[in-house]
Amino acid sequence: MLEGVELYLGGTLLVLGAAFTLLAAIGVVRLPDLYTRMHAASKAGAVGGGLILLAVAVLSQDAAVSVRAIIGVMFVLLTTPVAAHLLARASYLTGYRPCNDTVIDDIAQSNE
Amino acid sequence: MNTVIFRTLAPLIVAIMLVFSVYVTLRGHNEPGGGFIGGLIAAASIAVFGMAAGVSAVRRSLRFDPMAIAGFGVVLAGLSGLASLLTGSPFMTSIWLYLEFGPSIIPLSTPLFFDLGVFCVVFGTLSAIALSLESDREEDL
Amino acid sequence: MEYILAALVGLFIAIGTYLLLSRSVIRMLIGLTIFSNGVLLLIFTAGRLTQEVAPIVPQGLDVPEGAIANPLPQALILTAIVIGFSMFAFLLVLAFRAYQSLDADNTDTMRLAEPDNAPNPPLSY
Amino acid sequence: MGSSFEAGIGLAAVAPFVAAILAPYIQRFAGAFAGWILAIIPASIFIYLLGFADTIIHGETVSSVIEWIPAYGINLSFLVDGLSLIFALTISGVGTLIILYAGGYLAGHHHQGRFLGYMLAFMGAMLGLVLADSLLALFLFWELTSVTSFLLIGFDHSRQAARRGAIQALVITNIGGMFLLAGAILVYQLAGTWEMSAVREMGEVLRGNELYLLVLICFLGAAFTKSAQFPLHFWLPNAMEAPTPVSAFLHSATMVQAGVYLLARLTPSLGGTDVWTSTLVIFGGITLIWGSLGALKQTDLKQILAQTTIASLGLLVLLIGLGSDYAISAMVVYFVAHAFYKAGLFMVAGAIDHEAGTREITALGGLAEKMPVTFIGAALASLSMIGLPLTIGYFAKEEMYLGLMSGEWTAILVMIVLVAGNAMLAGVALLVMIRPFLGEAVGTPKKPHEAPIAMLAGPILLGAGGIIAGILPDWLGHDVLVPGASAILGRAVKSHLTLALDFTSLLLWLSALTWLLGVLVYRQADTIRTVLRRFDKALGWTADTVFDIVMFSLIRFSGAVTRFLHHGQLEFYLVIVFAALAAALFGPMLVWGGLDWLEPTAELGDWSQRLIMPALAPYEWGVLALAVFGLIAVLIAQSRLVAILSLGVQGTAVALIFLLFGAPDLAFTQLMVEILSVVILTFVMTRLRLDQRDHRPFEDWARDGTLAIVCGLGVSLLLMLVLNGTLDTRLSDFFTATSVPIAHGHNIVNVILVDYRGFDTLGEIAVVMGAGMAVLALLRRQQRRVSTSPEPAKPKRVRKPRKAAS
Amino acid sequence: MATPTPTTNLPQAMIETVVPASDWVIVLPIALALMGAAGLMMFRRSNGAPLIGAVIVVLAIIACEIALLLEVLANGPVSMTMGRWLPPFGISLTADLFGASFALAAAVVTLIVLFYAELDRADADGRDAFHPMVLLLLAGVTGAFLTGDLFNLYVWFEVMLIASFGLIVQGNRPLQLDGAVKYGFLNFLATTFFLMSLGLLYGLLGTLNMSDIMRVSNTADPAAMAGVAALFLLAFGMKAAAFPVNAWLPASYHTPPAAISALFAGLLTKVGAYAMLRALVVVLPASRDMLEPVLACIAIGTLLIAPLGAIAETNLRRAIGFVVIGGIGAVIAGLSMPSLNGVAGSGLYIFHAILTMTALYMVAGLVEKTTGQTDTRQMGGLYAASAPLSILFILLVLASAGVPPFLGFWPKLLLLEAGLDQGVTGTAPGWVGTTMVLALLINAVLTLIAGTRLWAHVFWRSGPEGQGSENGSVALKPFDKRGQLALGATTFLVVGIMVAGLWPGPLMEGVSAGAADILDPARYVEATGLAGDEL
Amino acid sequence: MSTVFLVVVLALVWAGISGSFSGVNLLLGGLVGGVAVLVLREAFSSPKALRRIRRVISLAALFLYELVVSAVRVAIVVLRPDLSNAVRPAIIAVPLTVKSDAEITLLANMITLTPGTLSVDVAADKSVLYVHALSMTTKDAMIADIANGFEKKIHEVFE
Amino acid sequence: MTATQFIEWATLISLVLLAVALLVSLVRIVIGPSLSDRVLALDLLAVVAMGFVGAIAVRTGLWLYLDIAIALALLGFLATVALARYILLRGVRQNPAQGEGR
Ligand code: NA
Ligand code: NA
Repeated sequence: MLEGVELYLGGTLLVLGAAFTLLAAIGVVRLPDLYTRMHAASKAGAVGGGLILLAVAVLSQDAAVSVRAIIGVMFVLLTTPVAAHLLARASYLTGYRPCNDTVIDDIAQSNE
Repeated sequence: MNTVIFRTLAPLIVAIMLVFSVYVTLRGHNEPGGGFIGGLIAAASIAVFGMAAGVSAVRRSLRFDPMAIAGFGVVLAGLSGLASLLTGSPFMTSIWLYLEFGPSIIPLSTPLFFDLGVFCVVFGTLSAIALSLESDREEDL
Repeated sequence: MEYILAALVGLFIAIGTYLLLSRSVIRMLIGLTIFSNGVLLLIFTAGRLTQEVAPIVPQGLDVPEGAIANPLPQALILTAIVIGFSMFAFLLVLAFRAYQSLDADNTDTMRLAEPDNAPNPPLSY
Repeated sequence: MGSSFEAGIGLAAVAPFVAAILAPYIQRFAGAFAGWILAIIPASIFIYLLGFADTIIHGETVSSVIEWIPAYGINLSFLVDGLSLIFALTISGVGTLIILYAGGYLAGHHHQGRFLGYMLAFMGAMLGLVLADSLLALFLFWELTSVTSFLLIGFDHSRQAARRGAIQALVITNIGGMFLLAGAILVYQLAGTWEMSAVREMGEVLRGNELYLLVLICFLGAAFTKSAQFPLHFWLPNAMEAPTPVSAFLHSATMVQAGVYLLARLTPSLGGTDVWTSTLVIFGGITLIWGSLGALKQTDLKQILAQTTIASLGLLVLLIGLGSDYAISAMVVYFVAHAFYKAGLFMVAGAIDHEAGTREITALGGLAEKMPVTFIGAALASLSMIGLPLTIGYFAKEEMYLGLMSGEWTAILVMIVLVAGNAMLAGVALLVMIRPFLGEAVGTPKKPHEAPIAMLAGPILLGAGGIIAGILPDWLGHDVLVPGASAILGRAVKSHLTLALDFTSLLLWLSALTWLLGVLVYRQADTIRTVLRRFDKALGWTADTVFDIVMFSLIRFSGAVTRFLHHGQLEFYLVIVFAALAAALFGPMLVWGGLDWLEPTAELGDWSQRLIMPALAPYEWGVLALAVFGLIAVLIAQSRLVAILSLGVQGTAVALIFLLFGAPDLAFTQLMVEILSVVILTFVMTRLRLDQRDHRPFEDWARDGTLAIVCGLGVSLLLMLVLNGTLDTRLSDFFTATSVPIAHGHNIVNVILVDYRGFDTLGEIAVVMGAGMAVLALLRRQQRRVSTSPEPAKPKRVRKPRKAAS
Repeated sequence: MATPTPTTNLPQAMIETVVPASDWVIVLPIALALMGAAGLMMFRRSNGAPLIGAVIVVLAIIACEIALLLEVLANGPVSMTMGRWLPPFGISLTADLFGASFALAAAVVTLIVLFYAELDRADADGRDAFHPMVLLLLAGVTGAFLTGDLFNLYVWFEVMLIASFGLIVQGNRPLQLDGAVKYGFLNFLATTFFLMSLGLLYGLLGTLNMSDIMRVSNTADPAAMAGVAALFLLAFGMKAAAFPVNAWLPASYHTPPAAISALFAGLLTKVGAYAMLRALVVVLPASRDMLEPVLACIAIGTLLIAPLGAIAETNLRRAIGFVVIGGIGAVIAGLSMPSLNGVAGSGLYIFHAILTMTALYMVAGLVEKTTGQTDTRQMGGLYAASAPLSILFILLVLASAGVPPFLGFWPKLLLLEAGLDQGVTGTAPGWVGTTMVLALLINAVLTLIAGTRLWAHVFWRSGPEGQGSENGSVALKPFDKRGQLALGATTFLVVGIMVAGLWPGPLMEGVSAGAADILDPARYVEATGLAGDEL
Repeated sequence: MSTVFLVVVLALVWAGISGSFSGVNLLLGGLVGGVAVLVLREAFSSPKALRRIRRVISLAALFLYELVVSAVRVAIVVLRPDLSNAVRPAIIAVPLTVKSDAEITLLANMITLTPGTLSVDVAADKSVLYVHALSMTTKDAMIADIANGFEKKIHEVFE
Repeated sequence: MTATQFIEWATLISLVLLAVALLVSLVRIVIGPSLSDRVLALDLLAVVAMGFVGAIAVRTGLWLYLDIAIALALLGFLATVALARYILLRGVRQNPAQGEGR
C-alpha cells in the first residue's frame, strides 16, 4: 500500500505542476506588461516545472532518477531568476517602460 | 550582460552543464544521449560562460584551440575505427574490453571512444563557432 | 495517424518553400530549417509510427519485450539533424558576412558575382 | 619490300608532328637555316613514299596497321594505293618546297619557329588523312588539319581579320567534321568495320540501305565544307589572311583537297547513284562558275588565286560526280596539275608581296625585269593553268572534255559549264601572268628585287614539273592517271593521253574555244570586274556577310539566353528549382497512376477511416496544433526575430512529436539543436541591422504561394502513396535482435549510430568539423580587415555591438 | 579482462571469415583523408608546412587507390561491410571499376591542385584551413565514389558540401560571399531533396544498401518508385548542374581562388553525375526506363544551353563554368541511352571531365594571375607573351570540345555510337538517340566556337577590347616561384590528359568493362555479399 | 581548498546523476568535476560561505515556503476576472545591506522567486537592488519585508 | 480507482494541461507586442516543454526522459540569456505602444 501512496502523491504533484504551468501561461497572456508577466512566468513556471520534476522523483522509485530529478529542480530554481533578471534588466535599459498602472518607478527617478 | 547576478552564478551553471554533458555522453550507448548531445550541452555551457565572462577568459580557460579539439575528435573516432585492423576485421568493428576494478567492471570499447570523439568534435566546433561569433578580435579565430 | 503526419509534412514543406522564396536571406534560412524539419518528419513517418515505445532494450533483457518504434529511421534522422545543423550554422554566418560585405540581406541586391548590368558579349573575333 | 618499310607508313604521318614540336627549338638554334633543315623531313617522306611507287603502279596496295584501341576495333590503319600515294606525294613534295619557301618568307619573324611547327603539323595531319585506311583515323587527321589550319590562318593574330578568317574556317570545317564523324560511325555500324578498304567491298550493301541518303548527306556535308563548295565556299578567301606559304600549301594541294579526296575515296562505296551524281555535278558546277566569277572580281593577287581555287575545287567535285573513267582520269590529272600551278602561283604572289610590298594587280606592272626568275615561275604555272599543250593542264582539260562527248543534253549542259569555267580560269591565268610582270613598270611600296633562292625554288620547280609532266604523257598516264583513277573507281582504267593534236577532233576545237574565250576574258577583265562588282553591290550581301550575321546573332542570342537564365537573382533560381521539384513530385504520380489510391477502395478504406485517428490522444493533437500554429507564426511574423522565436516553437513541436512517437534520442537532439539554432541566430542577429518587413510584391506572393502549396501537397501525396505499402523491417528487426547480445548496447538508436552505421556518423562528425572550419574561414578576414584598416570604411555596415551600458 | 560470449541462438549477424588486410584499401582512402584533414586542423596554428602534410596524405590515398584499382581489375568489384556486420545491415563500401578509377582520378587531381594552389597562397598561414578543407573534400568525393549504401552516399555528399563551403569562401572577398550564398542555398537544398527521396525510398523498400535495393526494387509501387527516382534525378541534377537547375554553378565557380574553382570543377559536379549514374542506371533501372524521356530532355537542354553561356560570357572562369555544365550534358546523354557504349561514354566523360575541367580552371587561373584581369574584354596579348599558357589553353579547348585525338573525343565517340545505334541503326530506332546525336554535335561545334572566341580574345588579340592599335601590347606579370610551381602542376596535368587522349586504349577497355558491370551489376551485388539470397 | 571542495561536490553530484556511488564512479565523477573546475578555475572566487548548514537549511525552508505561497498568489491573481484591479505594479529601490556578490545574487534570486517581487537590476555600486512589485502596498513595507526576511537570513549564512 | 489508473489519469490530465499551456504561451509569442514579451513567452514555453517531457516520462515509465527535461532547462536558459543579450546589445527601442524593434 505504501507504493500506492507514492503513486497518488506523485500523480497529484504532477497534476499540480501542470496546472501551475498552465496558470503561468495564462498569466503571461493576461497580465498587462512585461514585468507583471514575468511574475507569472518565473514563479508559477518555476514551481510548475519543479513540481513535475518532483513528481518524477517520487514516482520513479529509483534513487538515481530521484537524485537527478532533484538536481533538475535545483537547476530550474537556479536559472529561472537569473534569466528573469537578465531579461527584465535588458528590457528596462533599452526603454521598455512599465505599464501606465505602475505606481512608482524608482529606476526612472534615479536616472533623472 | 555584465551584471553581478549573472557573473556570480554563471560558473556554477556552467560547471553543472559540463558535468551533465559528460554524463549524457557516456550513458548514450544504453540510454538516450550520446556524444552529439553531450557535446552540444558542453558547447552550450561554453556559450553561457562566454556571455558571462567574455571570450578571452573562456579561451584562456580552454587552453586548447577549440578547432584542435574538434580535429582531435575526428582523429579519435577514426582511430577507434582503425583499431579493428589489428583483429583482422573490417573497419569499425567494435572491440570490447572489460576492465575490472575490484568490484566494479568498466566496459571499454571502441564505440565508447568513437562516441567520445563525437563529443570532442561537437564540443570543439560549436565552441569555436560561438566564440568566434562573440569575438571581435583577430587572434581569437 | 500516418496520414495526418504526412499532411503535416506537406505543411512544413509548403511553408519552408514559401519562406525560401522570400528574398531575405535570414527568412530563407528559416525556411530552409523548416523545410529540413519537414524532411525529417517525412523520414520519420516513412519509417512508420508507433506511439511512445522507445527503441531501448530494458536493462537485463536481450531483446525488447514488445513492439518498439523503428530505430533505423531515428538513427538516420539523427545523422541528418546534425548535418543539417552544421549546414545551418555555416549558412547563417555566411548570410551575416554577406550582409556585412554586400550591405544587403536581400538576394536581389547581391549581384557582384553576376552583375545586373552585365555587358553584352562583344561582337568581335 | 620489308614489313618494317611498310610499317613506316604510320611514321610518315607521325614524323612531321615530332618535327613540329621541335621546330621552335630548331629555329632558335638554326636561325635562317631552319627552313632548310626542317625541309629534310618532308623531303625524306617524299622519297620514302616514292619507294612505294613501283608496287602501286603494278596495281598492288600496301597497308600497315598500328593497334590503337583493340577493344573497340579502332586501329591506326594505313593504306597506300594509287589515290593516296598521289595525294601523299603531292603533299610531301609541295610541302618540302613550302617549308623552304617559308624559311625565306618569314625570315626574322620572331614566331617563325612556331609557324614552321604548325606547317609541319599540318602536313602530318594531311599525310595521315590521305594515308589512313580507318575512317576514324581519317576523321582524326581531318580534324587535325582543321585545327592546324586554324592556327596558321590566325598566325597574323593581332589583326582582327586574321582572327575572323581563322575562326570562320575552323567553324565551317568543324561543322563538316561533325558530319564526317556521324557518317563514319553510321558506316561503321552498317558495315561493321572502320576500314575503308573493307567498306568499299560493301558498296552495294550501303547503297541499298535505307540509310544511304543519311550517310551520303553526312559525307557530302563533310566534303563540301572542307572543299569550299558553294554555298559554303566563303571561308576560303578569308583564309587568305594567313601568310602566303600557308595559302600556297593549304589552298592548293592540301586541306581544301581533303574533301575532294574523301569523295574520291568513297566513290566505290557510296558513289554512282543518281543522287550522288546529280548532287556533286550541280554543286561542283555552281562552285566552278561562282569561283571563276569571283576571281574576276578581285584585284588582290591572293584573293584572285583563292577564288580560282574555289572554282577548281568545284571542277574536281563535278568530275568525281560524273564518275566516268574519263572524268575520274581528268580529276586525277587535274588534281596534280592544279597542285603544281596553284602552289607555284601562290608562292609567286607571296614573292611579289614580299619584294614589292603590294599584291594589288592594278598597282603592279613591269616586274619581269626586276624579278625575272619569279616571272618564269609565274609564266610556267599560268600556262599550265590555261591548259596549253605541253603542260599538264592540257591533259586535264582534254580528259574532262572527253568524258562529255556523248551528246546527251545533260552532257552538253555540263560541257558548257566546263568550257565557261575553264575559259574564265584561263583569263585569270593570263591576268596573273601578264599584269604584274609585263607592261610598264609601276612604283611600288617597296623597291622590288629578286626574291631569295628559298622562295624561288618552289615556283620554278613546280612550274617545271608541270611542263615535264606535260611533255611526258605516257609517264603521266601510266604512273599517275592509271593508278589514281583505278584506285578511285576500284577497277582498271586505261590511259590514252597523247601529245598528238588531232585537228579533226571536236575536242581540240573545244580547247581552242576555251583559250579564245580566255583571251577575251583577259582583255575585258576590267569591264567584267566593274560589272560584277556593281552586281554585288546591288545584291548587298554575300555568304561571307551572312556568316557574320549568323555568328553575331548566335552571340547575341547566347547573350540573351544567358542573361535570362543566369541573371544573378537567387530568387529566380529557387523558383526554377521548386518548379522542378513540383514537376518531379507530380509528374510520375500523374503519369503512372500514383493518385489512384485517392479513390476509396475496400482495401484501404474510405477517407473517414484513413483520416480519423482513434489512436491520437488530446495532448497529441495539442502538440500537432503547436507545430501548425508555430509554423503559421513563422509565416506571419513581421520581423525576423519573431520568426526566429516562432521557429523555436515549431522546432520544439517537432521534438515533442518525436517524443510522442517513441524517439527519445531524436527528441533530445532536436530540442537541443532547435534551441541552439535560435541561440546562434540570435548571436548573428545581434550584429545585423535589418529592415524588418517582408517586401514581397503581390505577383511574387501569389507565385510563391502557389509553388509552395503545390510542393507541399506533392510531398504529402507521395508520402501517403509510400505509406500505402507495407514496410520491410528486416533491418530494424536485425538491429533489435542483436543490439544487446552482440553490440552490447541497450539504446538501439545509439548502437546504430556508433556501430551498425558508425561509418555514417564518422562522416557526420566530419561535416560538423568542416562547418567549424568553414565558419572560421568566413569570419577571419573580415575581422582582420576591421582591425587593420585605420578607419572603418563603412561604419554603417561594420558595426561592433554596443557594449552594455553598465 | 573478460569478453562476454554472444548469445548463441541468434541469426548469423557477422561475417565470420577473416577479412584480409588488403581489402582495407577500399576504406583507407576515406579514413586517411578524414583523419588527415582533422590532423592538419589540429596543428593549423603550428608553423609547419601544411602542404607537405597534405601531400603525404594524398600520396598515401593514391597508393591505396591504385592498389584498389588493380584489385578490381584483377578480381572484379571489391567490397567491405563496416563493423563486420552482414550486409545489408552494416554499411558496405563497394568499388567497381567506375568507382575505383574515379576515386583515383579525384585523388590525383587533388594532388596536382595542392601544388597549384600555392599560386594564391602567398599569405598562407594555415588558419583558413585550406589544406584540411581540401582533404575533407577529397574524403567526401572518395566516399561518394566508393560507397555502396545510399544513405552513406548522402553523408559523403554533405561532407563534400561543407568542405566546398569552406573552400569557396577562402579569402572572403565580397564577390565570393555573393557566389557562396547562391552556391550554399541551392546545393544544400539539393542534398535536402536527396534526403527526402532517401526517406521515401526507405519507406518503400525498407533498405538502403544499393545491392539490396536492386533486389527488392520491383516489389514497390512503380509510380512511387518513379516519384522517388524523379527526386533523385532532381537532387543529383542540381548537384551535377544539369539544365534547368544549373544556375548555381556559373554564379559561384568563378568567385573563389582559381585553385578552388579547379578542384570544384574536377570533383563536385562529377560526383553528382556519378550518383545519377549509380542511382538511376544501376540501382533503379526500371524507374530510369520510365524517366528516360525526361533524362533525354535534360541532357539536350544542358548540351545546348551550356555552350551558349560559354559564348556569351566575358568573365573567363564563368565562361569555363558553362563548359563544365556542357560536359554534364554529355554525361547525362549517356544515361538516357544506357547501352554499353552509352554508359561507357558517360563513364569516360566523367573521367575526362575530372581531369580536363580542372586543368581548364588551372590555366584560367594562371591567365588571370598574369594579366591581372578576370574579364576577357580586358585581356589580350598572351599568345605572343606566353607560349606555355597558349599551348596549355588551346590543347584544353580542343580537349573539351571533343576534337580528336584529345581525351574529350573518345567519350563523345562512344556517346555518338550509342546515339546512332539507338536512334538510327539499332533494332528499334527512337527519338532519343537521334536528338542526342544532334545535340552532342551541336554542342561540340558551339563549344569550339566558345573556346576559339576565348582564345582569340585572350591570346591572339594583342590588347584589351577596343583599345589602341592592333599591335598594342599589354603589361603582363611574370610568374614568381609559386607561379612556376603552379604552371608546372598545370603542365603535368595537361600532359597526362594528352597522353590519355593519344593512348586511350586502356581507358576505353576499362570503361567498357566498367560499363558492363554497371549494366549487369551481378558481380557488384556478389561482391557486396548479397548474391544468391532469396527474399 | 575551495577548489577541492567544489570537486568533491561535483563528484557527488555526478554519482547522484549517474545513480552509482561505487568507488570507480566517484573517481570518475571527481575526474569529470576536476576537469570542469580546471576549465573554470579563474571564474571561481573563493567562496567563504556555506558553512553553517543549519542556517542554510533554515534559509532553504523559508525560501521553499515563500516560493509555494508566491506561486499560489500569482495563480490567484492570474485567474481573477478583474485583473487590472488586482495588480498594482511598481519598481522600487531596495537599499542593500549585503555586500558580497554571492550574497547579492542569492538575495536577488530569492526575491524573484517569492511573492509579489522580482529583481530587475542591481545598481552599479551594488548599493541598491531595484525590485518590481506586482501588487504594491507601500514602499517602506516592502523594503522592510525584504530586509527582515531573506536579507537577514542570508547575512546569517554568510557571516 | 487503482493507483495505476490514477497515474494514468493524472498523466493524461497533466499532458492536456501542458499542451494547452504550450498553445497559450504561443499566443504571447505571436501577439507580442514587444520582443521582450515574446522572449519571456519562449522562456516559459521551454519550461512547459520540460514539464511535458517529464509527464511523458511518467506516462511511459521511461525515466530516462528526465534527462531530456533537464537538458531542456539548461539550454532554455541559454536561449533566454542570448535573447536578453540581443535586446540589450542591439538597444532595441521598445515600447508596448509602438510594437517592437526589428
Ligand atoms: Na522566471
Ligand atoms: Na544516442
